[in-house]
Amino acid sequence: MKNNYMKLKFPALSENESFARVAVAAFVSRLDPTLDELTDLKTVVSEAVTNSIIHGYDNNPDGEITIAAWVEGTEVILVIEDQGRGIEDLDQARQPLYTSRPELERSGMGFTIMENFMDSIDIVSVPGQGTKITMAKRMNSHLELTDESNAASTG
Amino acid sequence: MKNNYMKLKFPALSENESFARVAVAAFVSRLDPTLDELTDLKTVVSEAVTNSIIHGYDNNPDGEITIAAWVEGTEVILVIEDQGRGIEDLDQARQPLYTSRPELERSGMGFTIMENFMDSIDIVSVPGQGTKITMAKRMNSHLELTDESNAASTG
Amino acid sequence: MSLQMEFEHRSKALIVRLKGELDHHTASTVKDRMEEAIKRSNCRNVVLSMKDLVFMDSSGLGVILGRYKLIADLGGKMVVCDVNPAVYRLFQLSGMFKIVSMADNERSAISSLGVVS
Amino acid sequence: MSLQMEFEHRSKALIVRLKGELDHHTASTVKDRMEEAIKRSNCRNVVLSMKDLVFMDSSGLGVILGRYKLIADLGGKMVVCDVNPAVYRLFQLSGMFKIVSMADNERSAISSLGVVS
Ligand SMILES: Nc1ncnc2c1ncn2[C@@H]1O[C@H](COP(=O)(O)OP(=O)(O)O)[C@@H](O)[C@H]1O
Ligand SMILES: Nc1ncnc2c1ncn2[C@@H]1O[C@H](COP(=O)(O)OP(=O)(O)O)[C@@H](O)[C@H]1O
Repeated sequence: MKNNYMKLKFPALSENESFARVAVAAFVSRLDPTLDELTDLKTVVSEAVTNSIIHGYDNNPDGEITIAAWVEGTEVILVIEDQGRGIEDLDQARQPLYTSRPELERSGMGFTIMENFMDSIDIVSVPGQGTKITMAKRMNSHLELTDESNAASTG
Repeated sequence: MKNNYMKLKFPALSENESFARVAVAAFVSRLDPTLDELTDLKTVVSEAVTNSIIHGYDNNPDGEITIAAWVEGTEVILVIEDQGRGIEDLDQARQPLYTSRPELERSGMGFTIMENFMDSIDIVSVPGQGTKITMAKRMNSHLELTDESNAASTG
Repeated sequence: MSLQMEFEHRSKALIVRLKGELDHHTASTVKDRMEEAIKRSNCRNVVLSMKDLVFMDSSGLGVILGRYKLIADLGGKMVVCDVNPAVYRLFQLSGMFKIVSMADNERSAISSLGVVS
Repeated sequence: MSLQMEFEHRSKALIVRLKGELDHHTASTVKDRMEEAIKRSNCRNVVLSMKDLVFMDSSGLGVILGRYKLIADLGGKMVVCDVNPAVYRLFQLSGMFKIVSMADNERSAISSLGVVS
């Protein structure tokens, strides 16, 4: 049985923040997530994509953002990536309320939210090259349903 | 002003038919389409993706489907592509009610619907290599709103 | 979303109500559950209500046509009702109305069966 | 979806109702329209109703905090009300409740202003 996945690319335009949330929510919807699980996933997608747009690409729509999502057992894995500015000091960046752009009214809570809403988070960032955030969340819904209902539809 | 676009990849699993519809609908939603325009786009996405799954890949989920969508002036362009079996006789395939898989209860109306619901359609298919369908639809909504609202959000 | 089905066995017809999205992914459920319900039913006629169907594509046309053939073979009739404009257009494009008859709602679908049978 | 705003000028407070999704894309609209409404209003207090807010992320925290500072500078108070559990969690994580007070609904938000001012 092949597990499902998706890979999505779009430019660093703020209108794509809601698009990215809906796309990820639609992808996981077949796993029958709870409303809380769905809100958590939408929120972390919004945080990571917004960061790539503002911090990674400084709002330059020539920048491209990639989202990959897949299912591993009962976990949903999300990878959100940009080829933007990158992060110099990761420890500082992850601190609650820290923001490098207070003049843009950033709250500095993006990474804190990602850490709290997901089961695991891994950040790889290279200054001048980009940032890649890998996050996982265990879902309490019945993932196995998916393969079964798919098999049924070939008849 | 950079126009918006998206590129999406996913495996040939029938559960992704609705995912593909929602993703395209979410992408064009910023253009404020009418409900009829949205239904037309969702329907043609469903037709093309279903064809790639059934005819292109014979329901083998190792196959991958790509959807690209972008905006050109007042048009939405959709490109839906697979690297599957390809089509031997395109003229025959495009005929209303023609299907190569009647045993799967196909109606043979997929291409006819794509032709009727979109303003233009271009099919490139190479047997053994795959099928690429490019479709365009003029939208009667105000596309220019998008760039403006994006510019406003950088402040 | 996906697809839900509701069955009601009446004296004149089996009523099948489709809710949600009818595409290739959900078509096999519609096929299997309708065949099962038709086998169990005492009457040969089917009313297919599309009141709560929010999406349908050509895979839906295929599965409806397949059930129509089964019912016709058994000597019954099929009437579709509460067809929204988007689905209406698909029926029209495919020439479906030449074989399947249409009614405004379940009541008139059932009374049309009363007249023809 | 996106974001809609509704303003109501009362004697004790300016009521601002947020509907839809508050993210980085819609935050600038909230900023601009609230500043304009606060300038035009005679009262310094603001009640921010989140009853119909279906989504918010940390960009929403930022824009609310920014408006809180403006109102505090003008000597006014800000009360948020009808906060759903998801938004509540964001407020809690960020320590927002230490500076912005919360009420169950608009009525109790306004009466709380009556007591404190
Ligand atoms: N994709 C990214 N590219 C470059 N820098 C980033 C990226 N994501 C986060 N950062 C840095 O990490 C800091 C903290 O991020 P976060 O916790 O989301 O707060 P905020 O977005 O409110 O500033 C940002 O201010 C920025 O300096
Ligand atoms: N992506 C594809 N790959 C291979 N063959 C295809 C593809 N799309 C369409 N075809 C061929 O064209 C025929 C007509 O397609 P269509 O009008 O959508 O009807 P249907 O899907 O109901 O068969 C199909 O039966 C199939 O033989």
